[in-house]
Amino acid sequence: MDFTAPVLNYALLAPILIVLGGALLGVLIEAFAPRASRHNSQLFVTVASLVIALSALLRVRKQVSVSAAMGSITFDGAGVLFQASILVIAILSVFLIADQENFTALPAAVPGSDEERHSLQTDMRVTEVYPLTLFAVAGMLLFPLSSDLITLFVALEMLSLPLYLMAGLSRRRRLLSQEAALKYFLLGAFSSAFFLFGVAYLYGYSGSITFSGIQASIVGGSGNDVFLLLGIAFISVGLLFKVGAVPFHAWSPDVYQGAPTAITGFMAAATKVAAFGAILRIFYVAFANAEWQWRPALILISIVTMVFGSVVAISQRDVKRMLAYSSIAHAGFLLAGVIALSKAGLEASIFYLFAYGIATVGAFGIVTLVRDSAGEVTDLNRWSGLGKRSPVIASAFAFFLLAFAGIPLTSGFIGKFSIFSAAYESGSTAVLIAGVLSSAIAAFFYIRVIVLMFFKDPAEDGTSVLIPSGLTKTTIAITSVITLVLGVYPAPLINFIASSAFFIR
Amino acid sequence: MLTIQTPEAVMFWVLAPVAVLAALGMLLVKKAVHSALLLAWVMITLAIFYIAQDALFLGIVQIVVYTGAVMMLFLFILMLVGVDASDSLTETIPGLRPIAITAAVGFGGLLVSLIGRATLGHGAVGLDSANGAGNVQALAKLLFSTYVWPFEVVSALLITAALGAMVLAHHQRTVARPTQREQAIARFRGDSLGSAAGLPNPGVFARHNAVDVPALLPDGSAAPNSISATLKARGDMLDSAQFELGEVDNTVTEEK
Amino acid sequence: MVTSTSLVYLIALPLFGAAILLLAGRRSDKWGHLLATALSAGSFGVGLYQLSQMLSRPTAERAITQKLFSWIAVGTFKVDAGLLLDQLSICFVLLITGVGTLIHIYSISYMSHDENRRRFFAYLNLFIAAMLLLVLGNSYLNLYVGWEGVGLASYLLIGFWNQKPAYATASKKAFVMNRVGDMGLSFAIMISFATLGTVSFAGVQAASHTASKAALTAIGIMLLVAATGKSAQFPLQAWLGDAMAGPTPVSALIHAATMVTAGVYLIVRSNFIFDAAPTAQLLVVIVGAITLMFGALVGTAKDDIKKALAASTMSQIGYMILGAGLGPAGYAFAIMHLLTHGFFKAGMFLGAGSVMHGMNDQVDMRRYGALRKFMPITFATFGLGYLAIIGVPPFAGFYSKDAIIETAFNAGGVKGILLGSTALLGAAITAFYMTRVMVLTFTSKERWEDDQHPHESPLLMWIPMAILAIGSVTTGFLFTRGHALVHWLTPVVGERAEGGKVLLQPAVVSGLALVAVIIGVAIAVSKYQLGKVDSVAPQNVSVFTRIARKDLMQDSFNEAVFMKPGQALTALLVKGDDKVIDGAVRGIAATALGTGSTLRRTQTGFARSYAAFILIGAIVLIAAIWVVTQ
Amino acid sequence: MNALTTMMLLPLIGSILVAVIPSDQVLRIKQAALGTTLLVAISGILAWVKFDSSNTALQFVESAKWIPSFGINYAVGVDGLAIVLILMSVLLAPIVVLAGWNESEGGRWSPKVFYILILVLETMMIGVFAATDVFLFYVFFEAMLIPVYFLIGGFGTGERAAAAVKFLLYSLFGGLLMLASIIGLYVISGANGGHTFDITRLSELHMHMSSMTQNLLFLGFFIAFAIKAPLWPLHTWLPDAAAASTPGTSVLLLGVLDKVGTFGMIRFCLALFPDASKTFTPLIIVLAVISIIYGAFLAIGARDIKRLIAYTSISHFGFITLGIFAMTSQGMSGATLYMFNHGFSTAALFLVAGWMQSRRGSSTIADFGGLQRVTPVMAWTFFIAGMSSLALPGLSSFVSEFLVLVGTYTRYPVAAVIATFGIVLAALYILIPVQKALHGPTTPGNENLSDLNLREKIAIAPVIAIIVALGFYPSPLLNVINPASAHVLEVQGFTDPVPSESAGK
Amino acid sequence: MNPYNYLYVAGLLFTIGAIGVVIRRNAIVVFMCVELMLNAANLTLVTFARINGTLDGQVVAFFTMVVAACEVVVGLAIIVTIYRSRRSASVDDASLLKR
Repeated sequence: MDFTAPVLNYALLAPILIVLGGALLGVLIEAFAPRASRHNSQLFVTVASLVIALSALLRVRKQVSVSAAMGSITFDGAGVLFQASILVIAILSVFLIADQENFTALPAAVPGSDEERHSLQTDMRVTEVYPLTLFAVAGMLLFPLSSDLITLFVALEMLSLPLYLMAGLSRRRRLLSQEAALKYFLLGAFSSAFFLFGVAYLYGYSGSITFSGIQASIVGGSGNDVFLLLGIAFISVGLLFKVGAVPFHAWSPDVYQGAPTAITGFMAAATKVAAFGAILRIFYVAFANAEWQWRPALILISIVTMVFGSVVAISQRDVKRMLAYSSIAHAGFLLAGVIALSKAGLEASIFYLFAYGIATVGAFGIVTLVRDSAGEVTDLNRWSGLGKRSPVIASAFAFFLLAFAGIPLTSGFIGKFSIFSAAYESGSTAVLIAGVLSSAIAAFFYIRVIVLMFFKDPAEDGTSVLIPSGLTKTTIAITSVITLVLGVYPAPLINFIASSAFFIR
Repeated sequence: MLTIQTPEAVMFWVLAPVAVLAALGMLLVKKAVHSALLLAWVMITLAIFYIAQDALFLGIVQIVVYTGAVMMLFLFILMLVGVDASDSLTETIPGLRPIAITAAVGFGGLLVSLIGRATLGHGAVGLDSANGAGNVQALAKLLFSTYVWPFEVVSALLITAALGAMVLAHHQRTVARPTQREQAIARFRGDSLGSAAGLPNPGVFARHNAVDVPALLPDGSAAPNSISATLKARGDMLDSAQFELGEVDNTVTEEK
Repeated sequence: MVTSTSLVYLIALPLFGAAILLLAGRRSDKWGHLLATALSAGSFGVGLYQLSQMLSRPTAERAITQKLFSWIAVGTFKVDAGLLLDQLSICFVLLITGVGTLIHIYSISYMSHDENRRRFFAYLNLFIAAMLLLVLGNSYLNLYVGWEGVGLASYLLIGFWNQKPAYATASKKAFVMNRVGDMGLSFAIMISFATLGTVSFAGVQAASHTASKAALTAIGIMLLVAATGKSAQFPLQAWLGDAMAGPTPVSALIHAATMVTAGVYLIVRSNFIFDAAPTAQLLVVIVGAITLMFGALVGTAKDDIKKALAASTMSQIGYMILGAGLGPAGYAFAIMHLLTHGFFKAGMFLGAGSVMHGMNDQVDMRRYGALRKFMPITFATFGLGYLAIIGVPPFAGFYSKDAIIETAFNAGGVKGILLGSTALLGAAITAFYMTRVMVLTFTSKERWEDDQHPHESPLLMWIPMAILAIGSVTTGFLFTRGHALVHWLTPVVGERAEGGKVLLQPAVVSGLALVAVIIGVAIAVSKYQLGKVDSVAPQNVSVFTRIARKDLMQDSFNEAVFMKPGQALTALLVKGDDKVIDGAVRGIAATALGTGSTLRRTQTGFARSYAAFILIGAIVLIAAIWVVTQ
Repeated sequence: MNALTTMMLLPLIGSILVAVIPSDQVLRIKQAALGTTLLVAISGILAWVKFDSSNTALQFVESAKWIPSFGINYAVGVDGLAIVLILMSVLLAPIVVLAGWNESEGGRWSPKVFYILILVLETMMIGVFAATDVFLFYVFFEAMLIPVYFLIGGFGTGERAAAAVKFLLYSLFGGLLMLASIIGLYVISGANGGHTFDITRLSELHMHMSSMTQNLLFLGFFIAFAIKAPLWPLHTWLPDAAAASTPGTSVLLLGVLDKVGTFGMIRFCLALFPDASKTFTPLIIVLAVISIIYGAFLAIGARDIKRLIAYTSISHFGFITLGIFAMTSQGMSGATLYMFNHGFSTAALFLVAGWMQSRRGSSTIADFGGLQRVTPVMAWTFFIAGMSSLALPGLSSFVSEFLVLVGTYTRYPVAAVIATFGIVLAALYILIPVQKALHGPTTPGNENLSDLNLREKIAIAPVIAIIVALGFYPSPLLNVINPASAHVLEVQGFTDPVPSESAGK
Repeated sequence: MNPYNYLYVAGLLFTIGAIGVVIRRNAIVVFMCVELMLNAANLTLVTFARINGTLDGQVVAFFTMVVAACEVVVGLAIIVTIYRSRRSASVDDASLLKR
């Protein structure tokens, strides 16, 4: 029995470990700190651990290693970019999460009960969301770095479980929130099962569960491709579920709507980065040599996703649902980057993910502000005239919508341009055309919201915009500025991405 | 090269159909608890399969953790939700049933057909060499060297699960429970001294002495505070009007 | 060619006047009319000076040019803002400025009660400037500017009293029908540039020697179209009658003496094209012949004095066009008739204005009668013009019209006989309807209402009438003495071919014409002087009269053939734009929305159906695998 | 500093200036806006004076790296065509500000917003004509939609919101098609010597494209421009937008923005895809001729004065397109001159129509009558503008229209002949409203309308002056345009047809 | 006998589990069906481990069990919460979020 002690490169694992440490600290605070101080200390610990993780990450951003954790993760430029994006998005999201109006005071209390009422009156908070968020962030950080199927699976569950939970913690309309959690959980578990089944077949095909082992088998395999393709197909089901690609999208509108808005924003932005990071890595590293087999299917899914998302979004009446369908459409656009299977595609995807994630956090941040006496107002009809009531907030939201629509001088445009050009460069004319057409359709509903906000008179129904708290204000301001700067002068970021966007095997 | 011995084949041909049937049964029985039991049976079968396939450790874990712990958790929750509850199996979502059946046939058929079509380019190797030093030892070596990172990370998952369960289930006390002293002070410093002597017992001066029947005050009216707040909240309080004095039925004489 | 620096003043003076009067607005109400008249007279003075200069030069150097600046130069399309004054243009310059100045003077009095008199004078000056540009431009494109400029001035003046909807409509009609003609001019210029590579008169003339007949014919026909529009020739004649909505001096200047004759100018100016394009030339004479009969027939039925005169104008221009279509033989006579007509018709219009002035703006001749006694000067000047137009020797019309009739007869063959007879018949009818006008207005019994007090017009009005009357008497004689005008114009229009076969001698034609005139006069006199005239037009008249009264159904025709279908087409397109094109756009939007709403139904809210989607997605994927690994 | 960059920066600075002035100091805001636009106009005139018309190369060239990894530069420069259009734009801006002195006040938002939007739009207007980098052009092309959208929707009248949306969606649709083509170009450039958006380098690219590719890419650009310019049948947004906008916005919309379409056809369609341009010329000629006649008929049938003007513009844009694709020096120069002239004659029409509307409270033609008696100056202004619109010789439009017709006739006689019928229809569509609104008896409701005040006279006077002056003396512009249009044709390999009957034959 | 036979069984079990998720309404039963699917995957993994002669498959299966346990905890907590709010464990009753 020759057992060699495993070697872990803690410097490279530091971001994940710091976040996990923060989460554990949070759990301890939950257990021991007095209730009154919990919120602030949790917030502090959360933000601090994210910031420290980010700085730790940036310290090692130039390093490259396939053996950071015994081959379980690959630390490379693309990984750094994914992790950095996730951390930035997470920090901005935490500012939104800090707003107590988002969360129920006592999740265990039955909706409508005296207990719930009382807990609301006593200003209680579920401060557990902070450690849960950190756990999710840790999973997200791990997800795009995973280079074997076990780690990938564990990371998938690690980012999913906290999200399942947090989806059910909404302060208002708790039945909807709990329903969202149930749906998210059941469907998530269902897709995880597919994912695992795919893992099994890939393992069967290659005898290895590492990406490089799979890639080696594809190159030098002697059998036929059935197990490989089954594996790719089932794993794709699991991964595409996470990004909300059609036909694995159905959970996202319901969950986006039901979950607390801050969580929706976090989930929409960060999960997408993490999941696409993983998708990009597995397709670029493990499956690249089998591109002729999976590419047509992915092209089809990409096209269907972008068109479906855009078309259905048109008829939505709820702002969160609309953003959900918009995110489905964006998932389709992002798949174009996967299809590209080139360095340009990778760079474009990373830029797009970051830009989209930032804008998404900002947009949902604004959604949290539009309220009436019963909580958030997400019915679009009641957003009419918002531009009159609070022009700054409405303008910011309009700006984010324009970014989603890909109007020049917003980050969305640069992203759209780069990702479509990468796809087209790799020969996917169909994706380009479908992307352009569905962008046109998508513009329809983004503009409709702008019309509602600016060109319709406000309805006298008590909808108002909350004066944003300092943290929410910070998030909205930062996301707006980033969205603008990335639209006007994206060169530094693009250069940075170009210099470090690569996968190593 | 792996050769499968006859006992294993026999075991397979006996247990595999049973497992599949049990799984099917799980779909078709009405009571959730029956489903759970059938699932437990499938799992045990699988544990046997694992052991037969040189995965001794997994087989044990399957029985202990999966069947033992996880399935028990399921059953526990089923108890909580109501063990007698039985599902109606009639389909309420239009069109789903045919889709489901088509999907069943299609998915299963395609999968089986594809497995049949698959080749690996090598025969089955068998685990004899891999398990050379013992299955558990070999697994341990992998777990603590190659897969140590996911192994560590899984701990975070467990904490998440614990935290999650607590978030959703833990009832934090929203108000401090009043001490006896506080209760006493409250009684005597109240608006009246009516409650100073303690709350009336239910059923007092009433024809019923059940706990859901409020006591009648000397003026003949019902005293709602004589019964448990829980019963009140559930609406299980009986109407006190029928127990007012003076409505004694004299036609019925008590048996002697 | 001799260059000059002073030609531009001819145009600049009246243009300046128009600009001042329009920009200064009401501030210039007091003196505007005087300034305008002075500038018009000044332009006339420059014209006389140019004439004297021209006479002082040898024949070959009489044409002078002035290049102002390069107007449009793109590629080989180079057009200068250049002016050309030659023997042909000087005739027009003097006619325009001379008659124009007289009419300015007349209008000072005629319009004295109109609060917008200044604006009227501004328009008049604008017209003078545009008309001068028309005849002075050295290229077709410069001519085109003047061509449309006079159209604009005509539009403004016809619609001077546009608060009356009918008048506003009349002005619009005039402009639009003119534009149809202008289109012809555009075509001519385009074809000219595309085929000959130039649009200047000199360039086209030079190129016309080598150009193919087809190209020249095309250009010629298009020029004819332009001429029919501006000169109210068949088939674009319908606007002229309505144009009488303008103040009478306008009718005299624009719609009798000058603008409407621009078509004749154009054809004569383009003689080198028509000479080389017999088909186009034939069309010119046909148009001229038809129009002269058309106008004459309409003239017989009109009770409105101005409309009767307008019909007569149309008919007389028909003569000119006819003459111009007869080639080198006729150009000079066409111009001669144009000039004499300018005098006598302007004089008659002014006379008509004078009558209206005295009759409270009554225009219905059936309400006139015996005005001879009340307006002797008007009667005298009008009468001289009358004698000139019907061609009584030795008045001007006799010389000019007979020359055209004679040339027509001598055009050769059947064509000559047909044209000649038509012209002759036209002369007879002219005599008839002009006599009718004369009799109904001046010599028949009084038919006016009691509250009217006919009186003679003031000095400022009758002096121009008198001067024009003198012109009506003398010009014909002057122009024909020693073939003065023919020789004068020869350098421009070319030598007339001498020695051709002559069908009828001049004396014979004159005789025939005189007979025709006498017949016409006799019928008119017997019918109107001796017979009874109703003060209201009788309705139980022959169908021919009714048709003639309706201008030979020209408006009905245009309405049925162009207006109604045009309006229907417009309505159809408006509807189609909304329903079909925009409908398609909206339809796409609605389709997207509808698809969205339909697909939205897939989101049933049941987690199980979502799971089914995932399952189906997975099935599709493995089905694809099943297919590809076959 | 580069003249063009300066011109683009000035309005931006002005807009910041306006932004910092308190909203209640409306007069100060207007003065600042007017001052800025005047300053820009002066610098525009200076640039025009400095422009060396004998040099066919791009002038005032400036280039700076913007997004180097995509080969995107901030590259500006003008040729004779662009400088003329920039001149038009900067001259129109102060006129619009002055003429619409009060139109900013009836809007949904404060006048401040109006002027900020106008100034930002001015920057983009200059940029779109000056850009020599296709990407930069596209950015301006799309981004300028947004201020216009808000100008229509926020300050317009009637169905402004719907019109704004229609405008934006139409334009975005076209823009996205163009984006697809731009991506195509980008990718092809990458395959042939490195990614670039430099117009000069891209114009050499057509040699590397198959004719199919070239045709498709051409269509992407052309449809975008045909929507912008509006060419039948992509025109239906224009009447709605024009009718709903404020007059000033309409002026900028029809006068400047739509020119981007026709300008783009020359600058991009012809330069980048010479072969495809030739292939599609017959089709485009047909569409142009249809536009001319169709627009005229719809103008005749229009009941609303602003819609009428919009339809006349459709007709005029038909002429411009016809001139461009006639591929003769007369057509090309005429079309460019037409763009300039149309800017001013339409400006005059819209401004007067706007004044009529603001006085009468209606823009229906039938509501007016006899204005010549009541408001002679306004009536005259309208009349002169109308005369220019119907291309009366002596006014500016005539020169350009005739050049287009002559130029077209030499190559496409049939098209020219049909187009010429447009001049008869033009007489109708101008004289009908003139008759109905200005002539005839003064109808009830119009008796007390006030005539133009001094400010309005000052605003309209330069427009009228330019219309008249250029009618008689277009050389200052033609001298600048001619070498440039000759250069375009030379690059295209076209020479003017030789006169068929010329003596030299 | 061929070890592939285990794969067939696993495939069938997975299919049955997947169908169960679609047709059963009790959230707990649905979740049990998911567990069945996971078990099927595990069986596949174990079988492949045997076929390939490496233990990685078994390690994956082991992780799966751990992960599944965590999932069960979270999942059942969610189901209980829903049940307490709605007095029903039917997934069909939780269908307020739609369209």
